[in-house]
Amino acid sequence: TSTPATSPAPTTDKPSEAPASSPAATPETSAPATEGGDVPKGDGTQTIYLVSKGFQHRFWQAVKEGAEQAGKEYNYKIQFVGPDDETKVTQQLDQLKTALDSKPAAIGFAALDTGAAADVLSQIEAAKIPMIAFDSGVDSDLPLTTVQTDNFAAAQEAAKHMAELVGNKGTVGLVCHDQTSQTGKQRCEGFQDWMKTNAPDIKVLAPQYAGEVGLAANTAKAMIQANPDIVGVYGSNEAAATGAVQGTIESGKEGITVVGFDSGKTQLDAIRNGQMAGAITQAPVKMGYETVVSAIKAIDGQELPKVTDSGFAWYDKNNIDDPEIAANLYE
Amino acid sequence: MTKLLELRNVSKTFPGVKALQEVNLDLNAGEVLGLCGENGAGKSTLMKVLTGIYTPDEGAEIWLQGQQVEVRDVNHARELGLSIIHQELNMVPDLTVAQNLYLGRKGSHRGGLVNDAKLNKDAGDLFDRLGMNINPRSYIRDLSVARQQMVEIARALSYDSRILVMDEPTAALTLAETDALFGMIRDFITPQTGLIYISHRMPEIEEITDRVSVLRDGRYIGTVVTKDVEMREIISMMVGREVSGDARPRTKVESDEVALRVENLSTKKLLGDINFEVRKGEVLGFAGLMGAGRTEVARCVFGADPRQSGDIYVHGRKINVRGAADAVRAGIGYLSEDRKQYGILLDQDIKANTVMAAMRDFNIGGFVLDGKIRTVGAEFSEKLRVKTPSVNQLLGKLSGGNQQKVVIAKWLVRNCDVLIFDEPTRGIDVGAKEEIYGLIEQLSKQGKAIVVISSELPEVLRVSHRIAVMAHGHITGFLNNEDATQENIMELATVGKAQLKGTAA
Amino acid sequence: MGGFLRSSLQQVFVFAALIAIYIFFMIFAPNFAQPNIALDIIQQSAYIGVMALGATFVIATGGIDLSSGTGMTLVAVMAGIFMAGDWLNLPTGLGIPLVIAFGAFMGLLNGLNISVLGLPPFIATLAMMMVARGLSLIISGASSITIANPQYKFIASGQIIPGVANAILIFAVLAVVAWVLLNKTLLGRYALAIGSNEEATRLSGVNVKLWKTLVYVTAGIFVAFGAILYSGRFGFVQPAEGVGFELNVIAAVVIGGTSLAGGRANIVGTVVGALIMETLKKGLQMMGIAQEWQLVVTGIVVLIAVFVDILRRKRATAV
Amino acid sequence: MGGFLRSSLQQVFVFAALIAIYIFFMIFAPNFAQPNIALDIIQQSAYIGVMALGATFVIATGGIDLSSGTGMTLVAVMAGIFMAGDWLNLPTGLGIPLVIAFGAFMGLLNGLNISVLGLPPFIATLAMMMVARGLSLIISGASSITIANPQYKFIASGQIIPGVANAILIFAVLAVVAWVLLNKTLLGRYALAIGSNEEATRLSGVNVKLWKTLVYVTAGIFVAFGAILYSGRFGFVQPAEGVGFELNVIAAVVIGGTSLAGGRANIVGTVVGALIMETLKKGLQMMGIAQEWQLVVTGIVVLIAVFVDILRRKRATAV
Ligand SMILES: Nc1ncnc2c1ncn2[C@@H]1O[C@H](COP(=O)(O)OP(=O)(O)OP(=O)(O)O)[C@@H](O)[C@H]1O
Ligand SMILES: Nc1ncnc2c1ncn2[C@@H]1O[C@H](COP(=O)(O)OP(=O)(O)OP(=O)(O)O)[C@@H](O)[C@H]1O
Ligand SMILES: [Mg+2]
Ligand SMILES: [Mg+2]
Repeated sequence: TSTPATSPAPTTDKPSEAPASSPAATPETSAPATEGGDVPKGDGTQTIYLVSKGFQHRFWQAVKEGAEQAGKEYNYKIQFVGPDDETKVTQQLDQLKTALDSKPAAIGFAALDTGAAADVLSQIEAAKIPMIAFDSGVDSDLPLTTVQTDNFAAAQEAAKHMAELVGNKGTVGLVCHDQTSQTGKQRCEGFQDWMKTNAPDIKVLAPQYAGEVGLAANTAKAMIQANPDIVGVYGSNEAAATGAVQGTIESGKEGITVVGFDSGKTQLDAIRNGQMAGAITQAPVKMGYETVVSAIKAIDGQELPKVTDSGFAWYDKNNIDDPEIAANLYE
Repeated sequence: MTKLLELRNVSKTFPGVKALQEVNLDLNAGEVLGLCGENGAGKSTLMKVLTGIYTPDEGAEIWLQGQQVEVRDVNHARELGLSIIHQELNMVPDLTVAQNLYLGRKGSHRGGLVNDAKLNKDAGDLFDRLGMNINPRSYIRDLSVARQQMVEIARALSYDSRILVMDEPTAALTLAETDALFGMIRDFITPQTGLIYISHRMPEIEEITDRVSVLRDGRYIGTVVTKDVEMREIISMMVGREVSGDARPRTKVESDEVALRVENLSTKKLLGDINFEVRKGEVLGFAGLMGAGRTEVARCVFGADPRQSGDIYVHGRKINVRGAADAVRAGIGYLSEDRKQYGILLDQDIKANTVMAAMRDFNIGGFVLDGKIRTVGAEFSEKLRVKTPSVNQLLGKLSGGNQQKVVIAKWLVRNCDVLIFDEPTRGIDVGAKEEIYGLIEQLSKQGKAIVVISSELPEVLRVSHRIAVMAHGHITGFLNNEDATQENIMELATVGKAQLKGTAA
Repeated sequence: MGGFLRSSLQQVFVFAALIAIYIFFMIFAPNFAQPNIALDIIQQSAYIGVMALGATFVIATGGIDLSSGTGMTLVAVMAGIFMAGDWLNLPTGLGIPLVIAFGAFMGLLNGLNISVLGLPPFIATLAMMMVARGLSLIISGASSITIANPQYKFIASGQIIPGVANAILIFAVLAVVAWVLLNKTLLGRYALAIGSNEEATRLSGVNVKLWKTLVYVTAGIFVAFGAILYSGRFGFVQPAEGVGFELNVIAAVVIGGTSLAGGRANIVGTVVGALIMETLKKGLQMMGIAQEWQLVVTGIVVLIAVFVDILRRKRATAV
Repeated sequence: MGGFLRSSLQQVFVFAALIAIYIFFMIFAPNFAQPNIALDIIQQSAYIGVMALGATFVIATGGIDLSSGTGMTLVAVMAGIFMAGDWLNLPTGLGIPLVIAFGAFMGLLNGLNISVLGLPPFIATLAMMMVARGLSLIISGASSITIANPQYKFIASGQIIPGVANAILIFAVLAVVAWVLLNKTLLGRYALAIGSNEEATRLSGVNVKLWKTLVYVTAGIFVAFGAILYSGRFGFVQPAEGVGFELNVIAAVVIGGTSLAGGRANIVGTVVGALIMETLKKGLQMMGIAQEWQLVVTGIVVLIAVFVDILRRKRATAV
C-alpha cells in the first residue's frame, strides 16, 4: 500500500458543465493541504474524533486507514465511528454527541444530513472544538474546511463514459444504492443530469434502489428482463455495481455495458475481465488522511482553504494498474 | 305453571360430529336438575348452547319463563340471568384471584380505573360469606386446581343469576369441599331460581338433585324424579346397559418385591418426611383433603418438582431423578391431575398424544412409524372407548372425559413398571370409571406397582390394596383395605397441624 | 404510589444490571462520570423508550408490533407535513393533536386487522411496517424534512427545567402514565388477561376484540409521542430512517422482563431495558471500543443481563 | 409420499394466492410471462426460503430466530475464510462441511442459551444477531470477500440441469428434507409437541432441553445452506449485509401458515410464503412501479393473501 501523503491526487477529468453549486475540485485547491512540513506533531494524548457516514463498508474502512496513518505520523489518537447505514441519521447524531462528550481535540464529521446536525454543531462550537467536514459538505460556517469528493460531478463523469461506450443511444438503467442520503442522490442525479443535457438519444429508466448485492442483482436482472432494449446499467456504489454485473450475467444478455462506482475485489475482477466497462473511484485513504491533517492544522490555529478536494477518477481495464489509480483502489 | 327454562329441539353439529340431536330439556323454578350422560354425550355442548357460547343449528328454541330468547353471547346470557361454571377451568393464570373474580364485570371499575384494594376486599367478603378460605391476592397460577375450582364456584355464585349451570364442579374437589358446595347450592335455590348440575359422581346426583335428565350420544333419553328411582336405573339410561361395580378390589398382592420405595422425602414448601413403598402388583391409594400434599408427593417422585431431600428406589435400585425424563426412563409414569396444563397437547391429534410418552417404541433411527402410531392409537381409543370420529381428531375437540382417557392411554402405551395416577377418573363417566378400575386391576395383575391419588373415598376404597392418608404435607397413617372405612380415613385426613407436630416431636 | 415502588423493587434485578453497567463505565470510560452524560443517555433513549412503553401493552396481550419503527418515521413525516411550513403551517396546538391522532389511527388499523380480520399480529404489523415505510418516502418525496418551527422543537429539546431536556420529562411523565394504564385501568387489566388466557377472558364477558384494538391504538399513540421526541430533537425527519428500530423497541420491553408470551408486563422494566441499551452504546463508544466490537459486547452483555435477571427471579420465588 | 401430497393440498390456500399473484403479473408486467422469470423467482427466493425451512422448526416450538440474517452473513464470511484463498484455500469437499458445521455451531449456541440457560428465544437470538454482525465485520476486516473458487460458485449457480440453477435444485431437495424431518421424524414430532405444550411434553418424559437445542442446531444448518446459496450466487460476501433478512425469513414462515404460537407448522406453506414475497418483488419491479409504492403494494398484498388464507381455512373446517 502506498502512503497517500506522497501519492498524487487522482486525475480529475472534470466536465466543464459542472453546476456552480459543486465546489471546484481541481487538483490545485487540494494541493496545499498535503504539502509542507508545517503540520505540528501532537503529544500522543490528544484524540481526533471522526464521525463518518458508515463503518461497515470497505470505503469507510479505507477512510479510517488514511486517518489512522495520519494519526500515527503526527502522533494523535484517532477515534473513528459511523452509523450502521446511511439512513441512520439519529444514530449518527448520537455518536457526534458522544464524540463531543469525550472532549476531543478536534472533530471530523461527514454529515448524513446537515440540517439535522445544527444543534450538536452549535454545541461543538460552544465547546470551542475545531471541526472539519469530510466526504460531503456540512452546510454551515462551522467547518474549517471540507475534505470531499464531488459526487455529483463524479456521477456525471460516469454518465459521460457510459454514453461514449454505448454509442450515445439506447436505454440505460440505474441501480442506485440509496434513495435518501446526499451521496446516494448526487450519484444518481449527476448521472441523470448529464444524460439529459448531453445525450438526448439515451433513454434513462427510472432509478431503482438497492443497497445490497443480492437485491441489486435481482433489480438489475428484472430491469433487463422488463426492458429488452437495454444497453447499459449503472451501479452507484460497490454493492450496486457488483450486483449490476451479476444481474447482467444472470440475465444472459450479451453486450450490456456496466458502469460502476467505488472498487472492491469483485468489481476490479469484473473490470479486468471485461464484465464491467469501468468505474469511478474516489480516494478514501486520502480523504481520511487529509481530514486528520486538516484537523491538526486547525488545532494549531492555521488558516485552511474552504474546500479540500480528495478527488475522483474514472478507471477501466486500461488504467487500472496505473500507480495513481491503484493507490485508491481497494480489494 | 311456566317452566323457568325450556330448551326445545336443540341440535349442534361440529365438523364430523353430531354433538346434539333434537334435545329437549326443562328446568323448574326452585329445583336442582341433574344432567347425566356418558363422556361425549353432549352435556357440556348443550350448556354452552344455553349460555351463548355455541350457536345451535337451525330450529333450536330457548324459552326463559315462557318467553323465547336468543342468547347472543356470554354477556347477554348473564344479563338474562344465566351463568355457568365450565367443566374446563376458565381462569386467567397471570391475574390474582380477586382480579379474576371481577374480570369483565360491570361495576368492577370506576370510569375505567380499577381499584385493587376494593376488589380484594369485595372478594374477601365474598369468600367469607361462602365460608371459603382463599387469599384474594394469590395469583391463580399458584393455586391448585381444586382451589381454582373454588374460585370459579365463588364467581358463578356471585352473579346473582336466576339459572346457574355447574358442569362437573366437584371433579377436583374432595368430600369436605363437596359438602360445602352443596350447602352453597341449597342457599342458592329459592322459588325464583334453578340450577343444572352435571356430574359423573352418582352419589352427588342422588344427594343434591330433584330430577335428573339423561343424554346419550347427543340425544335426549328422558327425565326422572331422583327420589323415585335407583341410581342403577339412571346409569343404565346413560350407558344403555347395566354397569355393576364392586366396592372393593378383586385382586390380592401376590409379590413381596418392592417396586417403588420413597424415603424421607421433603420439600421446602410443604412435604415433610414422606416414607412409603409400593410392591409389585400393589395399588397404594393416597387419600387426604384438598391441599394435603398428595399431588406434591407425586410430582416430586416423578421429578416434576424439586425436592429438598429424599431418596427414590425403583426395584431396590436408587435412582437419580432430576427431571421427568429421568423418572420415565426409570420406569415411572405420572398422570397429572391437571390434564389441560400438564397432560395433553391440545392442538395435536389423538394418536400423537397417545404415543407421546413412548416415542422410543415408535421410531426407527429417528424416523417415526406413523402406521404403528395409527394402529396403536386406534387400539387404545377403542379399548378405552374414546368417543371420536377418528384418531386424527385434535384433542381440543374432544369432550373432557375423553381427553382424560387419552392421557391414560398415553401411560398405558408407555408400559411403565410404576404408575402414579393423580385423580385418574376426573371427569370420567360411571361406565368408563368402572372400565378404568378394571384396567388398574389388570395392570396390578401384570405386576405393575400403582399409586392412585383420589379425592373420592369410594374410589380409593374401590381400587387400593393399601391406603396412605395425608394431612398437611405428612403421611398420617396407612390402612389396609380390609380395615379401611370412609370414617377412619377421614379421621386420619383431619389430623390437625398441632397434633402432627406433637407426634413428630 | 406504594404499589409503584413495590413493583419497582421487584424489578430491582434488571435495574441492578443497569447500575452495574453504569458503574463499570464510570470507572473505565473517560469523561463518562458526569451528570450530563447520564442525562444524555436518558434523552437519547427517550424515543425508543416511549415507543417501548406502548409496545409493552401489545406484548402483554401476547402480540407484537413490527410497525413501530417505520410507523414512527411516517408519523414524524406527517408532523413535517402539518408543521414544517412547506405544505402546511399549522400551529403546534393544532399540529400536535393531529400527529397524535395519526399515530392512533395507524394503531387502529393494526388493531382492526388483528382483532376483526383475525390476522396474526406479526403479519398485520409487518404489512403496516412496509406500507408506512413506502408512504414515508412517497409523502416526503424521499427528501428529509426540516421542521424549523421553534415551538415544535421546544417540545423535545427545550428545557423547562434548566439543564434537563424536555424529552426526559416527557419520557418520565409517559412512563408514569403507562404504569397507571397498565396497573390501574381496565386497559392494562384486560391486556394482561388477554395475554394470559384469551379464551377465559372472552368467557368472562370481556369484549376482547374491542380491547385488543384499543391496545394497538394505545401503542400507536405512544409511537406518535416517540415520533415527536425523535423529530423534535433535531427538528428533522429522514424518511428512510426507522427500519430496524422496532427490534430495539421490542428488545427494551423483553430485557425489561415482559414475556413475549403475554400475560405479564412490567413498565419499570421497559424503561430500564431502554436505558441499558443506550448506556451500553454510549459507554462503549466513549471507551473507544471499535464499533464492530461494540456489537459483540452489547450482544453478550444483554445475554448476561437477562440471564442474571432470570436467575435472581428464580431464586426470589424459590425462597 | 401420499401424505406429502395431502398436506400440500391442505395448503392450497396460500398456494392459490401465489397463483393469483403470478397470473396478475403475467397479464400486467411486460415480459413477465416467460419460464426463465419463474426460474429466477425460485432462484432468488432460494436462500431466504432455505433459511425459512429451518426457521419453521424453531417457530414450531414457539420460539423465534432473529439471528438468521446476520448469522447467514457470518457463515458466508467463514466460507470466504475457508475457501476464498486469502486466508485458507480448502477444497470445497472439506470447506463445505466446515461451513455447515459452523452454522450448526451457531445454532447450538442459540439452543444452549435457550434451553440450558433458559433465556427467552427473542433475547438469545437477538444477542446472537448482534454478535454475528460484529464478528462478520471483524473477521472480514469490513471488506467484501470474493470467493472466486469456481467449484464453490458451481454449487449455487452451476446448472446440473441445463437452464436450471443448482440453487433451485438445492432448495427443492432441502424442502423435501425439511418436510420429512418435520413430518416423519422425532425432531419434527417433538418440536411440534414442545410448541403445543412444553410442560406436558416434558412430563411425558421427553428430554425437552435436548430436543429444543437440536431444533436450533437444525435451524443453524439451514442457515448455513442459505449462506452457501447466497454467497455462491455471486461468489461474493459483503459482511455488512443480512441485517433485516431475519424478518423476511420469519415472514415467509408465517405467511405459509405456521403459527408463531407454536404447535403447528407447514413446510409447503413456508416454501410458498418465500415464493410469494419474491414474486411480488420481481413482478412489481418489472411492472416498473416506483420502489416506494412497491413497499406499499407488497404490504397490502401480504395482508390480503394471509386474510384470504385464514378465511378459506375457516370455511374448510366449518364445512
Ligand atoms: N369444538 C368442537 N369441535 C368438534 N367436536 C366437538 C367440539 N366440542 C365438542 N365436540 C364433540 O361433541 C361431543 C359432545 O361433547 P361434550 O363436551 O358436550 O360432551 P360431555 O357430555 O360434556 O362429555 P364429558 O362428560 O366427557 O364432559 C363429543 O363427541 C365431542 O367430541
Ligand atoms: N390455603 C391454601 N392456599 C393456597 N394454597 C394452598 C393452601 N393450602 C395448600 N396449598 C397449596 O396446595 C399445594 C399442595 O397441594 P397438592 O396439590 O399437593 O395437594 P393435594 O393433596 O393433591 O390436593 P388437591 O390436588 O386436591 O388440591 C401446595 O402447593 C400448597 O402450597
Ligand atoms: Mg363435558
Ligand atoms: Mg392433587
